[in-house]
Amino acid sequence: MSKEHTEKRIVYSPEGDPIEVNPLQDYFCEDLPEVHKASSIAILENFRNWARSRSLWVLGFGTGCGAIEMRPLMTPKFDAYRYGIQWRPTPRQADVFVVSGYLSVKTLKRVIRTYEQMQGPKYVMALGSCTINGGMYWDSYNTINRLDYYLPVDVYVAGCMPRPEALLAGFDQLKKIIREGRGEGYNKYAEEFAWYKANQKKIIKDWDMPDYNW
Amino acid sequence: MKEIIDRLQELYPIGDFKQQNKSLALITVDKDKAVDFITRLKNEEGFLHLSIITAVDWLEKNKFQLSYLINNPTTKNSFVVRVMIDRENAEMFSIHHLWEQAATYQRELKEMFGIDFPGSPGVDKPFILEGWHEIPPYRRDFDTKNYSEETYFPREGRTKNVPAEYMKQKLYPDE
Amino acid sequence: MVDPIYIVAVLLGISFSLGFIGKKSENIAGILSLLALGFTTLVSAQWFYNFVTADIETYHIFTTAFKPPFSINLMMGKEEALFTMMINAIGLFGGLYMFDRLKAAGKNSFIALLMLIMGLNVVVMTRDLFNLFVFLEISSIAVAGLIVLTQNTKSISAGFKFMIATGIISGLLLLGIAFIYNYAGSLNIDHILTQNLEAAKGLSIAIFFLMIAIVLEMKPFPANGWGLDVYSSAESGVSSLLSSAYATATVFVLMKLLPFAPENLQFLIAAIGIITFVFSNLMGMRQDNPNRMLGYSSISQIGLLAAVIGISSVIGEYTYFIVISILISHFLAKSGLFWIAGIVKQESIKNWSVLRSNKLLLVLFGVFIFALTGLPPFPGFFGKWELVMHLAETKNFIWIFAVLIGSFFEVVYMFRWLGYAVKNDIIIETKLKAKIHQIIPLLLFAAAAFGAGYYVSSEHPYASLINYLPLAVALGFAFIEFLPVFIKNTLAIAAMAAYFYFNYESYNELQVIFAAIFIIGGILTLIAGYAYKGKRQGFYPFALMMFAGLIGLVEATTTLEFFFAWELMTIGSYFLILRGKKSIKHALSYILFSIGGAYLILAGFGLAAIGKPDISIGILSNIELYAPWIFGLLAIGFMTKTASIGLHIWLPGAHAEAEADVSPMVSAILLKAGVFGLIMLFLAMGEQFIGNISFAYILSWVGVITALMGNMMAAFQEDAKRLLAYSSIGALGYVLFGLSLMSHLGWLTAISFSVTHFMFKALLFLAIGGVVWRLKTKDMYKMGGLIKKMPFSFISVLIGIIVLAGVPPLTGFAGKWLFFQAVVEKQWFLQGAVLFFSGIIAFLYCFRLIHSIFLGQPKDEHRNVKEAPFWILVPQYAILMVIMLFSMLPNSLLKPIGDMLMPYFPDGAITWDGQMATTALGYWNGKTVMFIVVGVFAIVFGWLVFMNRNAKKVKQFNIGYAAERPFLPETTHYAFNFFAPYKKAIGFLVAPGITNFWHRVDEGAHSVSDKFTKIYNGNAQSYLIHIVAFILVIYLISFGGF
Amino acid sequence: MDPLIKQILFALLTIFIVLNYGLIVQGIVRKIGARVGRRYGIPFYQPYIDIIKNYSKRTRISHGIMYYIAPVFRLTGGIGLLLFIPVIFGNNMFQNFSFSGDLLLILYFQFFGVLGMALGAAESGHPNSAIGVSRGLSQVTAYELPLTLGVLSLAVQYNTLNVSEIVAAQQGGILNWSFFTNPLASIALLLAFLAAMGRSPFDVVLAPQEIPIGPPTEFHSGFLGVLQLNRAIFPIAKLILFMNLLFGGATNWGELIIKTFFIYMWSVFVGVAFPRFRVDQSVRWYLGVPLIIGVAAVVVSKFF
Repeated sequence: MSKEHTEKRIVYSPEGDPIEVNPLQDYFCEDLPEVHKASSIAILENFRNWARSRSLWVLGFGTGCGAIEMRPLMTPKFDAYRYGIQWRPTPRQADVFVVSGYLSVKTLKRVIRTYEQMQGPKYVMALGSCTINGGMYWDSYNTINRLDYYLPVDVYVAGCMPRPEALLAGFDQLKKIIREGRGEGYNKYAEEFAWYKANQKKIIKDWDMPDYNW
Repeated sequence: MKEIIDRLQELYPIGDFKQQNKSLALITVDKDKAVDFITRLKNEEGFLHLSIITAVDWLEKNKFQLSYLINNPTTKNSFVVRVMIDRENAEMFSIHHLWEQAATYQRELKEMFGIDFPGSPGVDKPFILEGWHEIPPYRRDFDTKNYSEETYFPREGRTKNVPAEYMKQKLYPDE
Repeated sequence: MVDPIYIVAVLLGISFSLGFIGKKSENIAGILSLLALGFTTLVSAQWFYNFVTADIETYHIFTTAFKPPFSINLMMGKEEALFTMMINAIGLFGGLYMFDRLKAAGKNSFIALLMLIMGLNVVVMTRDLFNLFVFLEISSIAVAGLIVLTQNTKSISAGFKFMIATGIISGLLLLGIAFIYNYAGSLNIDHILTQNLEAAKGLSIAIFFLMIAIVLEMKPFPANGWGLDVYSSAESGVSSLLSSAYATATVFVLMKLLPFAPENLQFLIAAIGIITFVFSNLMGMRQDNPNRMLGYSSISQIGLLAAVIGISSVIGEYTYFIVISILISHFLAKSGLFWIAGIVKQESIKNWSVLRSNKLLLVLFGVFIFALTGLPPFPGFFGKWELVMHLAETKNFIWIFAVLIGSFFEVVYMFRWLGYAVKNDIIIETKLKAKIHQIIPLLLFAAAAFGAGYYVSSEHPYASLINYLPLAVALGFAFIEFLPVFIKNTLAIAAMAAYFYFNYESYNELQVIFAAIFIIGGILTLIAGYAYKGKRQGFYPFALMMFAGLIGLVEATTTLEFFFAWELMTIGSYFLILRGKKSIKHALSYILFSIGGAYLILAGFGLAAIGKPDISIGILSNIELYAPWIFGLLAIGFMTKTASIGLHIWLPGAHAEAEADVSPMVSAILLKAGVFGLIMLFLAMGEQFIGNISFAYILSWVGVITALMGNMMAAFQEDAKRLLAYSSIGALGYVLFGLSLMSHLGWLTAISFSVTHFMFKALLFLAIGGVVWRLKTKDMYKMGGLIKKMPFSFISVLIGIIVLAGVPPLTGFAGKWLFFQAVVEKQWFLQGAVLFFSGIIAFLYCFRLIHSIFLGQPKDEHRNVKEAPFWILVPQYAILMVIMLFSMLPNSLLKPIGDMLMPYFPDGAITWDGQMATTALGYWNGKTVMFIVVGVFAIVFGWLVFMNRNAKKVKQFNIGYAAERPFLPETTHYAFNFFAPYKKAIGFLVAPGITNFWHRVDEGAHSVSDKFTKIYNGNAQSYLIHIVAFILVIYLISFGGF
Repeated sequence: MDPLIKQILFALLTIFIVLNYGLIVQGIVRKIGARVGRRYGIPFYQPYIDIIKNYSKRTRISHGIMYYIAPVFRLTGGIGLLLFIPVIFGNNMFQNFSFSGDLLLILYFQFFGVLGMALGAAESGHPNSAIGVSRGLSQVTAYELPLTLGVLSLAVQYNTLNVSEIVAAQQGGILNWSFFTNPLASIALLLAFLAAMGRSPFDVVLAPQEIPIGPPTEFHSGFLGVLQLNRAIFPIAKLILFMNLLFGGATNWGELIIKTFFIYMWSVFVGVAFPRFRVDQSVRWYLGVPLIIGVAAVVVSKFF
């Protein structure tokens, strides 16, 4: 979008005093993410992980061509609901971010923002070769090659494109990971935040958002 | 098609006429006369529709070729009007006053090839790319593979195979 | 005592001696003349004083040795003393006012002034017809001389027209006198009256000529174009002489000669007078030039007096009282206004904003306008009251209508003028400077207006009961305007608190409830006044005047006291409303609706008093005649104040534009005056029927539609205070409905809701007022996210809207619960359902109010705003505590009201068991509801805090925004046209039909007025034709030609 | 035992039963929907897992104090509503706290949670929340009119506003139910009930695809968990109210579950069959046929 909205500007209070507005600082929380330890009570954490694995709310955000493969999951033929998988329209309420296919730099920016707005524990599932190594867009000037340099990926589903069965298998894998307590991708993101941010900032040249989008 | 060109030959220096097929012809016009010519095609010959404006990078000739594909919806004939412009400080007259949508194509050309269209609305605004600071990516002197490797962390160990042979080997290793 | 002949002698002597004074010594001439006039004023004043105090005998002066009818004689009675005093006073002070103007014109102008006054003195005192004619001639020539003081074409042509017209009049007069002499053989009035006039054939023609001449002198409509030209082109001082002195004398002549006229001619004169009154005022509405407007007003007032004198045989002994009180008001006010117009010198009333540069003149201007329009405490008020009472007593209803409609027209243009002066935007740089000799007469006349008001009321049998103490306190504040706000506010609060403390024991329960709303509510809103800095001039006198009126309403024992208080409250609140921004239009519509309503009330009281020995409020409860009419008139009158649908258009603007602490005063408190009136009316008169339909049934629908429309319009407002104003309309619809139920529960609902409405509306208006104070805008969509900046105001608004919406557990639910029980009991289901529906619509605007202002996205401009001023918060939190108390213990509010209603509605009361209320239909326990809700809330809250203890605080744009980010708070705050889909569905219901209706009425009145004004084309010939045609028509009417 | 403490314990028991019933019935309804669509569908206990999952979330953010306590308002509204309704007829203990107010308290207390929630949603600063609230409130005004008329008609019929007495009057056979004795009022009430349940065709308030689920769009983790609890309790409370008004109440829990389940099915079936209304459409619809039926109900019960 146009740049003037992110630059500093002066507004005037009702009394006519000037107020300087610095959009990035003033509108957005600037804090960085923290690591959240799992509960030390094993049985409690196991129970929670069971619930997490049985209730995967997926964010309805199709980034690339793979989005078309996600829709059949909800049809009678595949019926992902029976595994506790359902779509949510807002990142605040979603647990799983399915990155469905190639990511241009422009889309990556939105993906990062949305991922950061989700509440932890949160999981990333990457679809197709494009997210693994760039796929057929490996030498494009505008498409990323490896998603795991920008976001902590929990599960990759290979293929170009993977079919819904593969996706279901991916979800199954994700469940296993969560159940075993290894679904801590978001903590990894917080731990290695500087590295992720550096990678992100390397390709997103006009960085016009706070470092972490709460 | 030929008749039109014959008629207009006297008024405009038209070179390289080539009838591609029954309803499509390619012609080349000088940069200075191009807008005039297109205007005439639109106003008097019934070529009311602008299908696309695109560009070709003739790196070796140090030229850009702009192609205007215009169409006459009654006769269903189309012309590709080709204009060669210099590659250095590439600049072309805008035709957004003939077709409003031309401005969008021109904006794209500016971003992707660096061809300027002074006066075209919003031509300097970014079109698809956000924060692009390199040379325009569709120019042939921009090495996209190199750029990608330098920028996007290529995955080590990625190999290339010919798909047919690879699959044959994979599925029928004995043969 | 000085012989009155010296009045004539001194004036004549001085004016002759002025001829001997050297040409250069105008100063001496002027001072001599003023001294002479001062002397004559003193003489007549002394006579008047003695007549009043000592009740001495009428004094006769015989000019020769012969007794009348063989000589000319003068008479000095009480009336003569009063009239000559007025004439001499206007001569003295008018001369003083015009002193430098007259001096510049030369000493002859002083002679003209003295001759005029002398002539008028004799006209008043003489008992001889021919003498009357001679001195009338002398006066009119002197007037003509004064008119041409201003040497320009307009005034010279006006003087010429005046001479022509008075020439014709003199001719007629002389003709009449000659005929009378022929038939009666005498010129002495008393002597002629002793003869049997009927017997003398042909005498009727003579008397017709005599009377028509006098009537023409009074400039009857439409034969008065010449008079208007004189008023609009002559010097203001001269106009004042003409209007006050000359017209006063003419009125006296009419009174003197009236016994000549047979009954039918008297009525004809009265009819001419009333037509003149109505039409002159109608045309006055169209005027832009102040002098011409005052001319119309003068003519109309004299017309009214002619009408009163004409029907004196009907009115009886009170004619004198009415004439004098109206005349004195007119006399003082009109001279004052003419003089001020002379100082201001603006051709258009729109430019009178220049008056603001001189505060003293502005105050005087206001006093004179009020005196002129017959508002209390000026004498005209009592005159109008008595007039209407007597017209009603004799069942002259058309006359009442004419008097009131004419007065209303006058109010329209006078208050428009006042509004322009106080508030118009046109800024003229010049600073008005009045010379001291111009100010003194003005001050004295203004003081005299008050004095006369007091005198007249002391003469009146019931007016003397009026409690002037609150009004006096309010006016007293006018003298301490130089003090800072803090002191004045403290004094005002102390005064009101003391008044309540010393008086509340004498009230009955109903009075206590309303006195509490009025006084304690008033004190609460006054506390917010501490937030103001500086002097806040012009606030306290009017605020206290309003409260004085409200107290008067509660205390009133007679209809006159009630009406007096009603008008007083209207005046005070008018000025409070006028103080707001962009208020000029709204204040005008407020005063028009209020005065229109007041006139209906007056008419209602008039009808009620028919055949009753006194005018105590109690007469309303045993009315035999016209009961539905009285009920209707009074109910509509009160409903203008409660802003019922159709009569509501004044309210939104008036309340929305007012200041932060005035809005709650007028919205939460003042509206209850109408409720009090309705309660009084219902209690006294019970149910009334038109045919088979009960008035209460009609009013219930009026209330329902008011509630629905008020709430619905509130939902579509963008302006926060306008929203609350419309909400008040809706709430008052509830009250009206409750009252119309005519049952215990209905009244309990209405009265308790009145109290609750006072609390939450004061709370909301104060809180929003505080927000507007800081943000300097009233548009809600320009606000947003203020909860973090103004948490205290937020809590106020939150509690306020919960009470407003009637959601349990707060006290607002009591109203809804009671109301539902009452509806089911009465079985008015359709009304009940619509009212419930409108209650739900209240949710819409409640949410909008709190969301658009306090929630959502904060705006950049408001980052540094502070919490509302401390003193605006104080009353809010006082109210909040009371709300919480009533919510916890509902019977502390409802039980006393229920007990109070027991004598009136013994059936269907609520049974109380602790806090448990039970009716025939249902039950409700406010206390347990409160405990359960608070308990559950606390537990759930504890659970949530336990779960979410480490929630991260984020900033305003940290929202999931479809992977994008918001850019500006303005485009992210969803507040403008908030209920767009709702408007699409049922917005057609709130099309501004009623506003358009009133606009059309306004336009219609003005265009009619325009049509009539066209007959005055400024041409002397056509004026002549008017006069001749007028005489002809009157002749034909009186002699049966038609 | 102190009667008050006993009463509180029974109230907790009621809440517990209703909460579980609400969650299970939610799961079953979704399962039925799936089976109608020839899917296998979720396990019936899925709502439990979702709630536990939401409480297991480790991070949460807050937009401000009103945002923070909005779910509290909402759940208090739901629980309070339940506690003010006499649940089981003839059982003193399961009358809960219905002694503190009659039908009117119940009708008005519905809005307690709604308004609190609306305030919290508004404080999140999300325009979609505000749009959702605007739609929700508009729709509420529309369906309240037939609802009120229906209630008034019943109040006339039974000459009381006491819910227990209304239930008592319906005892003694199916034909004594208001549904049969006052069919017009019942139709008006059941039509209003559709929007009160917020299912299709009156679910434009949430509209997931358009204004991502409207008012609660910013709520998550524990906040959402509390809202989900309310979503289990609040509809059941409303169902119990309608059961009491129209279908003779219940004398034991089994009867209650059967009756409320079938009433719930009414809104489910309508929801499956009809697509979504826009707000102005639903407002106009409610001011049409249901309003006329409501007026007719009142007129009939007043004059016959």
